[in-house]
Formats: sequence, structure tokens, C-alpha cells
Amino acid sequence: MIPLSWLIGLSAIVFTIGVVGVLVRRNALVIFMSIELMLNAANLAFVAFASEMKSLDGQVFVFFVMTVAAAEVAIGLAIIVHLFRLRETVFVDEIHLLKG
Amino acid sequence: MLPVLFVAFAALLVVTSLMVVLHKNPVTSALFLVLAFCSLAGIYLLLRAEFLGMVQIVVYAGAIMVLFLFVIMYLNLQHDVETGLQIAVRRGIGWFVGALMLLTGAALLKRGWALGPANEVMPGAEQGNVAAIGRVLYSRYLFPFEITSILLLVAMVGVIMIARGRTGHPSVRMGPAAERGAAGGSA
Amino acid sequence: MAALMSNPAVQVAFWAFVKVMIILNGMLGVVSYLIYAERKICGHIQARTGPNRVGPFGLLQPIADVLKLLFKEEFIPANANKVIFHIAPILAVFPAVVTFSVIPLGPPPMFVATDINVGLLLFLAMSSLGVYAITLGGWASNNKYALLGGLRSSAQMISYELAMGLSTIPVLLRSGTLSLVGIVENQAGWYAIPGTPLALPNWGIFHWYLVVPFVIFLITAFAETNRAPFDLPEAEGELVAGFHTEYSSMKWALFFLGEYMNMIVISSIAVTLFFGGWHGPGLMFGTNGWLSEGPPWMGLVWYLVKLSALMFFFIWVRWTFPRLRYDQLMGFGWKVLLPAAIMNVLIAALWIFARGGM
Amino acid sequence: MRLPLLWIIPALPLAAVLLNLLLGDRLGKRGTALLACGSVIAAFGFALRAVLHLAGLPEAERHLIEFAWTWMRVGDFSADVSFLLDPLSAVMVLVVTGVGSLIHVYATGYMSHDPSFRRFFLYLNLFMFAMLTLVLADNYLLLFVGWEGVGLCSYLLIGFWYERPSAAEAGKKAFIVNRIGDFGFMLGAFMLVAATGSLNFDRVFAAAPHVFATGGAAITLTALLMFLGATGKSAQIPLFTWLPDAMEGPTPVSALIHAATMVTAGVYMLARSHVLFEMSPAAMEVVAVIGAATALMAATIGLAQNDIKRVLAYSTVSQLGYMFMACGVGAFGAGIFHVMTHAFFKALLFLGAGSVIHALSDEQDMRRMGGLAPKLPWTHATMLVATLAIAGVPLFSGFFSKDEILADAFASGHYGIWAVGIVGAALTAFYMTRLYVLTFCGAPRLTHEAEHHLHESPPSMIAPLVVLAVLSFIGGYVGMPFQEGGHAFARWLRPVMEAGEVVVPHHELSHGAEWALLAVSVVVALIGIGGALQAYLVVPGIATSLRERFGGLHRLLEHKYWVDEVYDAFVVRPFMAASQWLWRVWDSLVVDGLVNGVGYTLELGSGMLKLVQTGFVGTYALWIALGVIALVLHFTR
Repeated sequence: MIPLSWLIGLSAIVFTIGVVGVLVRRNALVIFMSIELMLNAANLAFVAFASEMKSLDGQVFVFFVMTVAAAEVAIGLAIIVHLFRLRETVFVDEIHLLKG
Repeated sequence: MLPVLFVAFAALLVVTSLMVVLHKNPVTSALFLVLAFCSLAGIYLLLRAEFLGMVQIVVYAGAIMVLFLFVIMYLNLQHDVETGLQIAVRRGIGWFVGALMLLTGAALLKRGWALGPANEVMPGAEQGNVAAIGRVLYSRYLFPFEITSILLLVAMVGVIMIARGRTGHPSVRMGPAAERGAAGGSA
Repeated sequence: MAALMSNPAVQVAFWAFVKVMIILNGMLGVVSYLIYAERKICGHIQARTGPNRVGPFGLLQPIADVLKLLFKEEFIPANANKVIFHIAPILAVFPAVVTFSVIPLGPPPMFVATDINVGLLLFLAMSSLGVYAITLGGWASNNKYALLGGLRSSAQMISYELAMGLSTIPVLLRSGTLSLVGIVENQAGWYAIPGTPLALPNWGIFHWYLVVPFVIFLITAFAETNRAPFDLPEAEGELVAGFHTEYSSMKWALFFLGEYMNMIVISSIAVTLFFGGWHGPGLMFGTNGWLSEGPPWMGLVWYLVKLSALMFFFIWVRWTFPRLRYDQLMGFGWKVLLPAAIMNVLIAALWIFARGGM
Repeated sequence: MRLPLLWIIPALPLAAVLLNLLLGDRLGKRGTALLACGSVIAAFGFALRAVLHLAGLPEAERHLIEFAWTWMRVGDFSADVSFLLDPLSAVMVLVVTGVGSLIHVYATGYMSHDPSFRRFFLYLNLFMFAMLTLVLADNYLLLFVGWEGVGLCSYLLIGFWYERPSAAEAGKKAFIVNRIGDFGFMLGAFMLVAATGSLNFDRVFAAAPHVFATGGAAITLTALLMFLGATGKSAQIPLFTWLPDAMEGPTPVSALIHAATMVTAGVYMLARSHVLFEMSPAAMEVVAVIGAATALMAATIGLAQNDIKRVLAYSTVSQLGYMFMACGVGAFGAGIFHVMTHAFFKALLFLGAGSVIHALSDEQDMRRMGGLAPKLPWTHATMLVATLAIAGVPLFSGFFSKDEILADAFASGHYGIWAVGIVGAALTAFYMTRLYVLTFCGAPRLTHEAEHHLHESPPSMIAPLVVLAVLSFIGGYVGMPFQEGGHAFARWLRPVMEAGEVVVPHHELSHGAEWALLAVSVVVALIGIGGALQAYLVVPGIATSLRERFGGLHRLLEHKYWVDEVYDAFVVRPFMAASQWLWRVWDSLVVDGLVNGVGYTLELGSGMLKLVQTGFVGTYALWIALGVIALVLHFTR
């Protein structure tokens, strides 16, 4: 049996990597991927706790998270493509019209 | 046996996700992300969540990442150019914040959790947990399930609306960028 | 050493290893002779005798081909993405092999490499991974025909995966398990045709609500393996050779291998789901006849018979039907196959529910 | 037993309204007319069916309640939408639907030239719906819904020709004055809820004797508040001023709403809650006095008016006064009886007047009429019947009801009230005869173009007149006096009127006394008529000379005791001034200042805050991450 703390630690590490990716990269697609990483880290934590508590609810939540992720990716990519058509770039620091 | 496999998968996961963040070529990042997802699926299998493991591969590796690759190829992105002071500064900040977050995570880890098993034995542990998950999904989580389906429908409509742009037909709004993208590897 | 050997885990690993080696090498051989068979059959379909120079009836032809491919010069296009260019062919073979590890070739335990309780899901997952090889191959070789071929094929495979997955669900509804072995065992025995003294083997295909799913599965199978009439990714007329235009020698051979392996895998899945896997009609075996299956190896034989029949069908179709146009293909996949598959799920579910199943 | 199907009675006009709205002008004039009249006549049919069913029941069970649905339930208070049919509401529903359908038919002819024909019938049907809801409701809340509904419709219909400023003004006036009354009614209803915890008639009346001390302050206050509502709706002192102005509306409206049905809602409400009123003698006295005063005052004003519809309006006010007088002296049955007969002849009078106005192409001043009898034979005949009826000439319906009221007033010992009633009767006879004479007799004094196309009205207008004439002739015979245990009408109403704990002892007059009273009222009526004939027909000089001699008095009457002016000076203007001040000072300085101040502060703050929005996704992500860290640290501390 794998100790819970390992799993949670792993999930924490992956999550952090995702955060760093979001903060460091300027390519919208890569940022998106990093967000996926974070989601998966959360999923890992869910599954870990589920197996620790011997209950399926955690896994069901992971299922929902996956669905949401799918929808989110579809929309997000569509937006990125549209943005590229308009602005010829996917670099988020070249798109800052929304400043106060 | 289990811990060994786990460590292997975990190492793979960490390395690949690091590569996702670090590699300059979006395609390569995407491929590493696929790998990361596969190793995560492996970990799910180790945790006796066979259904999730498979769904992880089908959904993430099989659908989402293919979509990513599509877009990357369609936009025909090459290596990202990330040079200059600004990038360096943001990189520093990013890693710093990441380290901070990891520390807080460690602080959390030290606390330990007060949670006991909800059931004596994992439901559906013997003949695979697909049936068990299905039972839970369609009884206690039926309403969220339905809502999710609606969410997917909305996403579909939204994607179509965004993709076809303001004026009616998608081909009308093909900017020069799109043509270049469609022209594929000629660049 | 003995202690190590007596460790059950090690034994499991060892036997698994043995089986895997057998399957892998077996498949390599089978594939090379499958190519031979294809050439022969297409030759006869086109009223000519296929390869017949190397060895008797050209039986050594495959070996010659393999040798040729091995010694051919490797060519990598300029500023192609080297790494991915190398990875793609491997990705083409890998899913097929992995899937094959869960297919029961005969009655367990002897003829089953592994029996995991989500075997079917594994198959679906792997077939969804199959996209990568083609897409990446097409993209990495940095050639517009290749790219278009790759994009086409990935779009095509993604669209048809849905219908394929849905078409397997009625089988699951009937068997109530995802384990392929369980599915096959569920098809053992006979069921009497109501109102007649006759009886049919209890295979999926002989149940009315599984007929349409089988047809859908077959069509999608063609699409998934990129074979005619769905071989647009390598439509010579429009795309030179599609995604593997730039590939040569062993890499190209790997793509080829992958295609044929996929063929084998999908056919065996079809056998497993719809044709009762290793169960034979069982007519001539046993004293009391009907239900007994004979010795285990007989199961393997039955399995191989069905498999080769399906393979022949594949080849036959390829050399008989013209290619679809791309929009036709997509429209067919989304507007015909998918709704039909969904309807089937509903109908089968209702029927089984009405019969008090599940 | 078969259902009485009460809900369908109000539902039919409502359905007509909805159809009318839905189909719009696709209906066409004919279609609109058919829809409107058809729905109301059908409602009449259903009402008749229900009432016959009711009559078929033994007297004790004449109390049908039809529950539709629970409207609201708040705590232990609950209000249902459910309908009640008992002898009282039976009378009202028959009168409303019957007279209503006649007037609808009449209106199809009268309004035929009006551009917004459809709108008119839309409002009219809406009114029928509201009125029927009011009459059939089995609790005060639903009754109040109908009450407000009829108020709204009367507003809409008075201001029907809104392009006429006077009409718009009159509509507003009616609405506002009614609001005052409604406010009183609402307060009364609140007191009922507070005391009895319910608004349902049966429960209230059952609980009232236990929660209220008979003659106590609480019950008196409640009764008076509800009576205030009644004065608003039924145009009694002090809230009667809106009714004469309401004559700006089309004549069928005046006939239906401001003579036959709506204005009697107050009387109905009093009779409905007679249990409460009988528990408070003081309130009863107030009702009686106010009724008498109104009757006299309106009658006197009626003497000096020249606008034919205004005369009728004031006579309506005074007749309503009679009804309240009856309620005040405890003769609720008589009051309702008068409501019925009055509905007949007053509707007839208005319709006749309308027919005259129609014939004279919208001439309303009696001084430019006269000698119309030969030109408008039908109108003349029916008007004559109505005049005799309202004047209280024996054997006509008005005679019976008015006489019964006076008799009851006398019998219950209110001699002063009785005297006032007698005088009022004389005046009524006088001014009605005056109206009749000025309109139909003597030499024509028509303007030229009025004379030019003078014509008898179309049959669609005459037919209702005839029916109403018949009704207002025979309508009284259900109330023949000199019968053991009260006459048919009283017996019909008895189950309602004898409900409740405190019953005013019914004083039986000896036949002799009753004969005497009869004689007196007959004589008085004849005096009135004779005087009017003398003054306006035989020796026209008298009227003018009288006018010269009592000039001040005449001016006083002509200007309606300057009531409007007084109200204007003492109520309206101060109110206006106050609201002006509120608007100029409080609203535009204080309130707006506050609002704008808030706006400015926000603008300032956001102007500073918006610098945080760099527009770079990375920055936001950074802040989010830092926030997460901060939260975690805070909660793990």
C-alpha cells in the first residue's frame, strides 16, 4: 500500500510545477497545458484520498473534473485560435488591451 | 512491488511535467504532457482506480492532447523565443513563487489528516470498480452528472460560435495567419 | 535462485514475459505473412498471380522484403523535427502490441496473457493513442502532403472512435463486464431459436440487437486502421503517400507493421466481442456434443480460424471498394454512424432491461 | 349533486379579455362585439343555472362554496381563491350579469362609431370579470382584488376618451378618491386579520362575536374603516365628488359602472359583513346618518343641474344614500332590494339619456333639449317608465323598495332619518320629473345641427331599453309588502341576513302604520311630480322666478355646495405643496446628493484601484498564486 503522504506530496509537486508553468511561460498554449497539469494534480489528490478513505466519491469527482477540463480545453483552444486570427500571436504578454 | 512501480511512475510524472514547463517547443511540451498523463494513469491503476486510469488515457491523452496538437500544428508554432530582461524577471518570480508554494505544501503535509476509512472495504474492489462507480454516479451524483452533460452541450455550442467568428461562414474569416497555419510545414 | 523462482510475483512476471515474447514475435511473423497474403489475394482479385518468384509460391517473399527494408538507406528530411520523427513510428506499433496483451487467444489461463477487468477500455484507450503516430509522423516530416495526411487521419480517427466505442456498449450491456475473457465466457453455449427446434451458438452476432453494432464496429474498424475505403491519410492520388511520404526503410516498415497489427488487433477484438472468441460451434466434439468445446488448443484453433476469416474480409474489402471523399467520410461518421450507434445503445438497453437482464 | 360551476362565471369575461388581447384587430368590430356580449351573456346563463341550483336546495343549505386553489399561505394565515354563492351573492351576480349583458348589447350600438371600439369592450369585459370576482368572493382578500379591479376599470373607462383633458382629470380624480376609501377598507381588513386571524367570511363571522366585544371600540373602528371603503366606492359623503365627474365616460359605462353595479359594491360589502356592523350600533348610526345626509344633499344638488347625465349622477348618489340609510337602520335586505330595483331603473335612465345624447349628436345640456317625445318614441316611453319608477309612483319597482326602506327606518325608530328620507323622496320625484319634462316635453330648444340629424336609436340600443323598462316595472313585485313573515325577496335573503349572533330585532309595523307610511310617501312623490310639472311644464315662469328669489341658494346648489372647491383648497393644494417641497428640497438635494456622492466616491476609488489591472495575464496569475499561499498559511497557522 502506498502511503498517503507520498501521493499528496507528489500531487503538490505537480501542482507547483503547473503554477510555475503558468507564471513563467508566455505561450498561451503552454500556459493552458500547465493548467491541465494543475487539474491533474488535484485529481491525483482526489484519488489518493478516495483510496485512503475506501470510498468512491473522490473518483466520481475526478470524473467530473475530467469532463469540465474537456469542455474548458475545447472553449479555450477555440478562443486561442480566434485570438491568433485577430492578433497574429499566442503570447499572452503581447495581448494586454484589458488594462485599466 | 507496488512502491517500486509507484516511485517509477512518480519520477516519470515529475520529470515529464517539468519538461512540459521547460521545453521551448510547444509540440514537445504537449507530447511530454501526454506522457505525464499516461504515468498518472499508471498511478491510478496502482491505486485500484482502473476505470479512472483508462478514462484518463482516453480523455486526456486521446482527446484533449490531440486537440492541443491540432491547434499547435494549425497555428504552425515553432520554438518560443523567450529572451530579454522581462522574461528573466518573470522567470525568477515564477520559480520563487513556486518554491514558496512548495514550502507551504510541505507545511500542509506535516499536519497530517484526521480521516478514517468511510467503508471497511473499497466498493467493487474485486470485480473492477467500473460497476461500482457507475452505481454511485447514477444514484448519488445523478444531478451533477446531468448538469455536466448540459455543460458539455454548452461548450459545444460555444466552440462553434467562437470558431466561426462574427460573420457567418468560417472560411470567410480566415485571416492570413490561418492560411499560413493551413499551409502546414511549408514554413 | 530457486527462492526467487518460487516467489509468486516473480513467477507471474516470468510467465507474463514469456507470453509477451511469444505474442510479439508471433505477431511479427504473422504480419509479414499477412502482407504476403494481401499481395496474393489482391493479385488474384486483379486476375494476376501475386508474388511467386522467391521460393515456392513466393513464400519467401516476406523475408526478402524485410531484409530489403533493413538494409535500405535511412533518409531524414532537412529541418524536420528529428526526435519526433523517430518517435512516431514507434508510437505506431506500440498501442497495437499493448492491446494484444489483453486479448484472450484461447481459454484461460494458458492462452490469456493478462486478464484485466477493464480490458475493453484498454483497447479503446490504445486505439485513441493510435492517432499520435500518424499525426506526429506527418507533422515532424515537415512536408505539406504529410501534414495534411496526418491531420486528415487524426480527424478521421477521432471522429470514428466515438462510434466505435458506442458500438461496443451493447456487448457490455449483455455481458455486464469489461473484461474480455468475461465477455467471451458470456458467449459460451447455445441458445435455441424460439419457435424452432434449431439452436445457434450463443455468440453476440447471433443476437439481433448486436447485429447493427457489429456492422458499425466493422466500418469504424476500417476507418481506425486507415484501410480502404477509408485510407484517405495515404491517398496516393492526392497526398503522394500521406503521412509516411518522407519515411523510408525500417521506420516506414514500422508504420506498415503498425497498420497490419492494428488490423489483427481490431479483428481479434471483433472476434472476441461478436464471434464468441475461442468458442467453436463445438459440433463434432465430445460425446454429448452440443456444449462441450474440446481441448484448450482447439479454442486457439477456432480463434485463429475466425481471425483469419475476418482478415480475409479486410483485404477483400480493400481491393474491392473505391475510396470515399473526405467530406463524405466525415459526414458519414458524424451523421450516420454516431446516431445509429447511440440508437443501438438505447434499443439494446431497453431490450435487455425488458428481458430482466443486468 | 352537480357542481354549481361558479368559477366559470368570472372566467368567461376574463377569457374574452385574453382573446381580445390575443387576436387584436383581427377580430373586427363584429367579432369584438360578439365576443364581448357572448361572454357576458354566457356568464349570465351560468349564473342563472347556478342560482336555480341554489334555489333548489333547502333553505338551510343555500351556501355553496367552490374552492379553486390556495392563493397564498403565510404562517397560519391562508387565503384561497374560492367562490361563495348564497342568496345575497346570487342576487348580486344575477343583477351584474343580467344588466351587464343588456348594457353590453346596448354599447355595441352606442359605441359603433368609436375608433377604439375594441379597447372599450376590452375594458368592459375586464370590469365584468372584476365585478363578478368581487361579488362571488368568499373572503375579504379576493373581494378586495375585485374591488381594486373594478376601481381600475372605472378609472380606465372614465378616462376612455383620454384625449379629452376633462376626461383624463375625471379618471384620475375617481381613482385617487377611491384610493382613500380603499385604504380605509384595507385597514379594516388588517384589523380583521389581526383579530380573527382570517379573512374568510364564514370564519370571520364565526369568530367575530368571540374576539370583539359587542359595541366595543375595536369592532366600531373596524366597521367604520370598512364603511370608509364603502363611501369611496359608493360615492357617499365625504368621498362622493368623483361620481358626477365620472360622467365624462361613455354613457354605457355610466350606466353599468356608475349606476348599476360598481357603485353598489359598497352596499353589497356592508350587507355581506352585516354581522360585523350589527355588532356595533354606533357604526350603524354613522352609516344611517351619512346615508341620509348624502341622499338629501345629492338630491338638492340634483335640482339645479342642467347636464342630463349629471342630474342622473347625483340621483344615483342620493339613491345610494338611501341604500346606506337602509343598511344603517339594520334593514340590509331592503338595501339590497333597492340595489336591485335601482340597478334596473337607473341603468334604464342612463341608457335612455345615452340614447337621447346619441340622437342629439352628443348634446348633454337639458336646456337645449325638449319636445323630443314624438321624435324618440321608444326612448321616451322607456324613460317615462324609469322616471315613474325612481320617483316612487306606486306599482313601479322603485316605489316598493324605497317605501320599504322608509318603513324600516320608521319602524326602527329613526324618525329623523325617516323624515329626511321623505324629503329626499319628494326632491327625487321633483328633479326626475324636471329632467323628464325638460327633455321630452315642451317646445324643442335644439341647436340647428342637432335638429338636423335627429334620429331614433338603432334596435341594438332600443331592445335593452325595453327589457330594462319591463324589469323596472315588474322588478318590485318580488317585494310586495303586507305578507306574513316578510315578502319573497326578504325570505330569499333570510338565510344570509339572520346569520351571525347579534340580530337587530325586526320591528313588525302594524298594517295600519304601514298603510299610513305608504300613503305619506305616495303623497310626497305626487307632490314632487306635481310641483315639477307645475314649475317647468305648465307655468315655466315659476322656475325662473324661484331662481331669482333664492339666487344664493340656487348658486349654492348649482355649484354643489362648493364641495369640490373646499376639498381643492383644504386637501389637494396643501398636498401638492407638500409634495413640491419634497421633490425640490428633499429629493433633488438630499437623496440625489447622496446617490451622486456614492457614485463619485466609487468613481474615485475605482480610478485608483484600476491601476492594479495591468492587462497581463501573468500578473493576475501571480496574484492568484500569492493569494492561495496566503490563504493556506492563514488557515494552517
